[in-house]
Amino acid sequence: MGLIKPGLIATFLLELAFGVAIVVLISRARTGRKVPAIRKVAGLDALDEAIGRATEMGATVHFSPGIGDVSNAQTLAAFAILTHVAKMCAKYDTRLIQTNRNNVVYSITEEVVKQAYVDSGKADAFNPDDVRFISEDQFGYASGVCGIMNREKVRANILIGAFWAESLIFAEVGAQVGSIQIAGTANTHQIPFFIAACDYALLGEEIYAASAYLSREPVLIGCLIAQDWGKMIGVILILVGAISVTAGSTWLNTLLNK
Amino acid sequence: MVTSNAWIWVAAFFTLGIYTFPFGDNPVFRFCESCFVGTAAGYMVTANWFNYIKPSLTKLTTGENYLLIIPFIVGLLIYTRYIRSISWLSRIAIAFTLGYGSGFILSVDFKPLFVTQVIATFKDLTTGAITPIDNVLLVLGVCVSMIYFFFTVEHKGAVGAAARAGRWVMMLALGAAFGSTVMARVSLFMGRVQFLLTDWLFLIK
Amino acid sequence: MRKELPLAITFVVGLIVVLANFLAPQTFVKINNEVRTWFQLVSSLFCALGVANLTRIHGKKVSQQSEGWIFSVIMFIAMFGFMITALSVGQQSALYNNLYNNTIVPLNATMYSILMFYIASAAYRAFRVRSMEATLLLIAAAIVMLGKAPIGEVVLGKWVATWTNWILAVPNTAGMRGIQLGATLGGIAMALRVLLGIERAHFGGVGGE
Amino acid sequence: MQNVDRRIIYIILIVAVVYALIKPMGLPVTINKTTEDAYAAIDALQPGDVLVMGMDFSAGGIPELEPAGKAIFYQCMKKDVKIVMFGMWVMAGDMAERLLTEMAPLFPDKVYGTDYINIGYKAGGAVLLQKAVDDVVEAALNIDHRGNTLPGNFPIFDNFKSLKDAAFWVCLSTGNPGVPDWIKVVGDPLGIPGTIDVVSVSIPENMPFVDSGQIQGIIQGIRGSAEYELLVSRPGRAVAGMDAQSLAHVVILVFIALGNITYLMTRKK
Repeated sequence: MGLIKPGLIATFLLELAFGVAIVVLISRARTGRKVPAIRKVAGLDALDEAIGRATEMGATVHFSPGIGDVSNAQTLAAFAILTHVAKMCAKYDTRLIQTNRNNVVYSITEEVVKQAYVDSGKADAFNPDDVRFISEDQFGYASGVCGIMNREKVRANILIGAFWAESLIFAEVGAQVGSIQIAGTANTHQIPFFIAACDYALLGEEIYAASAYLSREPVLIGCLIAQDWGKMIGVILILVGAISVTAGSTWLNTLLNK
Repeated sequence: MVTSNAWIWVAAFFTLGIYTFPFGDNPVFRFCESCFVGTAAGYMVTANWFNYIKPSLTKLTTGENYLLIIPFIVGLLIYTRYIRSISWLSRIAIAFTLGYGSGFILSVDFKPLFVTQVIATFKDLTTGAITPIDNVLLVLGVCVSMIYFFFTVEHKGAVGAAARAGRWVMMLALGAAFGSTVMARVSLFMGRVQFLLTDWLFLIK
Repeated sequence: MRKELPLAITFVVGLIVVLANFLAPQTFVKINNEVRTWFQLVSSLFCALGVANLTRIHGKKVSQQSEGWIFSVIMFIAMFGFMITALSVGQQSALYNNLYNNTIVPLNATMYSILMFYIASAAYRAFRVRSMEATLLLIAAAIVMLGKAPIGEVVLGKWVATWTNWILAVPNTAGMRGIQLGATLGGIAMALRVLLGIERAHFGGVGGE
Repeated sequence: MQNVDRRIIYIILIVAVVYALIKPMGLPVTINKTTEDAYAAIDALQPGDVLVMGMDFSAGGIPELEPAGKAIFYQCMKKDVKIVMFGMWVMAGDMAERLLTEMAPLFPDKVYGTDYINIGYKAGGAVLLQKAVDDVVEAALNIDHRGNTLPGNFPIFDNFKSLKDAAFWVCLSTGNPGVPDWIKVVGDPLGIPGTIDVVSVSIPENMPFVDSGQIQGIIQGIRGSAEYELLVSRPGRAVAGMDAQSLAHVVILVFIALGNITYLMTRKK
């Protein structure tokens, strides 16, 4: 194995196996062959409930995909959920304000929302001014969103994507204006604030599961299954390794560090 | 005694202006918000210009590195998005950064964030850092937290019990994160109060 | 062409990076070094997108005199004022430093610090002994808060610090590591999808084909 | 008491913090092992060694991170350890300059470019680090934050060509890019020891790296900064703030307790 840098051989092989699993599972899901079902994530029904309530009150729905860029997996998961939310809003004629921090993300969400309205047969109802770029600065974005939540009668607040410190600013201001809030992020340090301040919180990877569940997209489903396998292998490695170390052998440590 | 430095007054005004918001939206906050969004966008341009674009431009024009013409063209393609007929060209700029970004993640993330973390969990189950059962708890804690995130296995029976335990472990972790963040947030506020009391009002040294 | 070219660029650039990092022979390292410089330059050239988008959005507001247009005017003054001043006087001048330290610094730091209020009201509202889960969240948070602030040890004794360290070292490390291991796999999966062109959402339109 | 107006909580908090800052009580601050570990690791450096300081934070991180940054600068200058500062965050250069403005005058015999230097912000995130692993001056695009040409006549670059020549690294971080990038690109592959100074919110997520030995201790937010100030025997703004911290924590805990007592009482009824 002189081809691979020493110290990275085990890493390379494991990663390669994971990659192959992803590709195989995605193509299986695409060709419609049987794949395991994905369990429903709690909080997804709440999405419909929140939009429904905003509709009854004649109020606005706000959606933020977080502040990550397009190379962040969470941002892409947010696009799939945004599609669902935008379709619901189009169906019920509920106003949707979608805010952005990243310029490239902004150009994509604009297309995502527009397409959702077109797909729902409500192309005329799409208002380009309601998909908004606020500021590239993290707290500049936060201050802008706070203003919108106060001024635009937001009663359903959906925050899904990669969030940092602004998470609690959005969630608390949302709670103060009386919104139903559904939030989710895989950024571990921000999850506690969503749990504390929102009505429903998706934990970590649950946002990927939610996007796969809602979109039924073979790419997302295949990936999720491969990730499950990866986690199972992780659990097995940890148990075997811990038992070996307890028995006084570090063979697995050595092997994985090769 | 207050400062006679006009700049400090500006900073104090912005500080107090933003602090009006938790007590209710108002025009003063809105003024500060607009200034914030504006200056931040301006800063983004000037900081990149001085620290990166200008020095690279010098390298290109002095002939030190002619190849830099390629990234200059690719980078500027992003602005074609404002011209409908050729807006697809902006995808090239995005494609380039995404290609680099994803290649980078594939190269450097897996070892330290997965493999090393797995190896670090190979603990001697008979001891612990603070109590003798800590290592057992740590190993089981990591496993049950991961089991909670199995999405293609139904949470029933043993898996269900493990997943529930996983949620409890995570709640402890998230509670700890919340508790330790309180200090961070108070620090931020203190930083501003220290500024107001020290630099503006001269109340403390 | 419009679809294939970007996908091909993503693939080739990503592959160079991967090969340079994993292969023992140094063939790709040199190419990678050049590509790396390009990446930095390309991403810093994106910096004016914010100005462009804000000009488009707020320009429309001002020209239509829609609600709050006067604040858009203020935004323009701040944006171009900062840019023109900074570009003409340079980063080392006293004027630039004053402008930076007394506008952006206080605005950024103060908006950030509003979180103290929100973390207090969120804790007050949410931390109730409603269920097993909520109680665990509350207990861990309360102990860590007491352990972090010096007064906890003064009033309650050394055990608070010991238990804070225990919570951080054992259940916290376990829970965070569990979440992180899964999230890393998610990130890797995503990167691979982008590299292979299976994921195209970033070009607009969700999902694959 | 179940639903106190949030503004009452806000006002009580403001009063508590302002009061404690004006009239500190001087509660003792004990020193955590993780801070001691970080201090000891830096204290073990030899005169002439280079410590690289990643200024990966923005203005919001100043109260928590800057005091420890200053204390480390002080410790290094006393020990004749050289410091190279740069960062992946846009504000990095300005943050370093703030620190130097206050600390440099304390060491009139130490010279910019010989004993310390501020390379400033360069774009690219973790990629910048990777470039600096190969060649620091090239990664800096031959220019420092003050506009000087590099390497110029700065002796600090005589024995410091790349991050491989660093003896130690410290990442002062408020978020991303930050700690994981230093570990991924510098700490793990090059085997150079390092430590981190992070805002309190990032402590829990970084504990696994302390456990795995990938970093030497950790300076935990403002509390860690206060402890570090005490370790270098130079109490400053972080130590001064610890009383205000204590009071604010008590206020929040009291409100949580009140909320729960009334909750339990109404549930009984």
